[in-house]
Amino acid sequence: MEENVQFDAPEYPRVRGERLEKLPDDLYIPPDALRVILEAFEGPLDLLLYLIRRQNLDILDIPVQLITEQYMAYIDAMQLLEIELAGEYLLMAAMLAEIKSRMLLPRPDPEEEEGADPRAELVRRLQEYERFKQASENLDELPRVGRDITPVQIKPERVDIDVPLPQPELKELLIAFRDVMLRAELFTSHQIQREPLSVRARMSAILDRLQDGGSLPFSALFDPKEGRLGVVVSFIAILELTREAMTEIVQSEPFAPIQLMVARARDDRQGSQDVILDD
Amino acid sequence: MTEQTINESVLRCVEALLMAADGPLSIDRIVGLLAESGAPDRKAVRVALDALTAESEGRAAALVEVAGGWRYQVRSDYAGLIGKLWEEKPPRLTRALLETLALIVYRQPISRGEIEQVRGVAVSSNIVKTLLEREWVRIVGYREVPGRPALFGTTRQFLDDFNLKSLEQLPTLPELKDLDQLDEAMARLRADSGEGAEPRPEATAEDDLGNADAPGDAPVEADEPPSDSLH
Amino acid sequence: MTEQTINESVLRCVEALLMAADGPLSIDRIVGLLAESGAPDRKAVRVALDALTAESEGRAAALVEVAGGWRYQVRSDYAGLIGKLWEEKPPRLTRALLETLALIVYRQPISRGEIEQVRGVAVSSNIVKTLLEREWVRIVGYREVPGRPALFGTTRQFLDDFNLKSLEQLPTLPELKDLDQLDEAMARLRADSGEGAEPRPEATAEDDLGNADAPGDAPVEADEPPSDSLH
Repeated sequence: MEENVQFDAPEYPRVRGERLEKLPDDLYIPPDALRVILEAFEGPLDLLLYLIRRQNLDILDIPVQLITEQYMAYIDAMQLLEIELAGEYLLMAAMLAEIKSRMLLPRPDPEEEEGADPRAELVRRLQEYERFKQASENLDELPRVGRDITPVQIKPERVDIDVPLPQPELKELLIAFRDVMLRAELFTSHQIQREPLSVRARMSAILDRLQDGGSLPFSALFDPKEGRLGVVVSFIAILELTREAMTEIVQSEPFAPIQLMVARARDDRQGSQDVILDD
Repeated sequence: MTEQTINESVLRCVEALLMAADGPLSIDRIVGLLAESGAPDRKAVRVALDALTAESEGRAAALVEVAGGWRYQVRSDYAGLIGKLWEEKPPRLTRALLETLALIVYRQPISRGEIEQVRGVAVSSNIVKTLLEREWVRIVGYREVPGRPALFGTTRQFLDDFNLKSLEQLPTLPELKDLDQLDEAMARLRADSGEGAEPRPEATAEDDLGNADAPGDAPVEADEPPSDSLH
Repeated sequence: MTEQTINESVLRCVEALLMAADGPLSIDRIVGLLAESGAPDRKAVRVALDALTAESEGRAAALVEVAGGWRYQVRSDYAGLIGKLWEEKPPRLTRALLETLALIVYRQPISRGEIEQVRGVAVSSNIVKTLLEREWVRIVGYREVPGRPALFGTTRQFLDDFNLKSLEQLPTLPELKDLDQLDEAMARLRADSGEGAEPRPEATAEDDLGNADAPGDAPVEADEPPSDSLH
């Protein structure tokens, strides 16, 4: 994400059209770090809590006006940085603005007021959120299997058992693959995406057939019944096998039948071996 | 080791089972497995477990009891060292996931909508899926309102993975500042802004938060765990 | 325990590593892992191993030296007992094994070195052995490069055990990327295996290719990243 941050060195955010020469006093954050910090909030309540904490205030004593202004400054900064702004932030901004406007306008008659004081609602929500935020931190501090605790599982020297061994769910297997690929960031590799499973499977199948006799006529590797696609899959598989030094394509003389054989490291073939490796 | 009733053979059988098992074993399960090996009863197994616990003191692996039963585990003192065995660091849990989990833990059974109300943001499907896949939470029922939202609760696997015997062992949910204090604060706020209305904090109960709030103020242990979660 | 040069802290660190490892550890590896924990040399580790071996006498798990190094193993006296344990609830296959198998499935024919490259960790011999024993994978050839590494591919047994007619039924990479799409692919798979009830292990080439046509060769639309990362 860093590369998207385009801060021409001392370019400060603009808030409500005015260039911010100075970031808000409570905001001791270098501008280029702002984006990272803003993205770290878990939502508008989290951001509000952060603003309150920065001033060392009890939630119960929030000065709504001040907090509203700071919140709006953050929202503006987020928009300036083109951080995708979730609707929740805007909703909270609207709520704060409403609270502020109600405070500025004298209430004509308290009896008429039917809704709750919106500040009470805000305070409740903040308090409630804070409890669970704290609870989630407590939870994270508990010793956890996989991070702090390693259950012991000692392999038995021998097991007397005549029932089938564990059978993983296919989904488990797929999730495992997904995770390892995500970790290896291989999903971005075009090479893998160009190789559909059918080619990889065909590669195994061809290698397997070759294991019996060591070599097969090229033409025997194609089954016309498979149609055009089948022929293409076989052909790509053969090329890939050869490229990966698993097989060799051999023709003893011009126009002689082409043979596919298991690659062998033979001295008299050293030359072609090198060519394959260079690929 | 000191009790004279310890049967060394039973002791070693229990140890072998616990060492080979890939998860915690309950006393009942151990009794069942040993049915043909001298058929010890629950009490004998209990005695063996106590002896093994004593024996494990000072060693790298401790015998501990969690919700699912007993297991040997390498003491957390060695977590850093053991981390070096694996190239990959265990993934950190994101704050979003932890907050969602905390809400399910302390407010179960809870719907996704209720989680969203408290957190103030949408709960992503991936978080719910991750929690379900890790088997830390499960759907314990549905709320009979339009849409029939699923209700989530924690599992025994959650307790096992967090090294707990029961939900009661969790740190208590941080207190909500009491309502009197809130009233006071609101009165102060009003005075500050020149308003002279009586505090009416309870009026908030009518909004959607009231829903999520009500059960939460009750002590955690009041939450009846899902049927197979405990013991 | 009797040698006076035994360093108790090193001893317990070695014990912790051996208890946590999922395969044998060589002395060199242990020395390497302990490099920051008092940096014992080979001799010190050797002394610790001897002490631990002595300590394990009479207990259910023995410390033994095998080809790949040292490991704890539950004594064969308990083979029957553990058999019963596994009959009830077979151990889960480890993550490492599943990942290795998954890579063989999707990237076959693949060498151990290539698996290690992708996973970023060494593939233990135990894992390969287990996969070969279960007849889920087999050696389909060798790569003619120095060392002639074996190439692994999947077997018909694998397809049968995972209830697949052909590899082409597996979700494609783009489908795997997105959990929602993965669920859809799984549903499709279940529907597929539901209608083709009778097993057709000797599926003809037409079958294979018919399937290959659909998901395998479908245009890859990988540009859309998942909206949210896992956890």
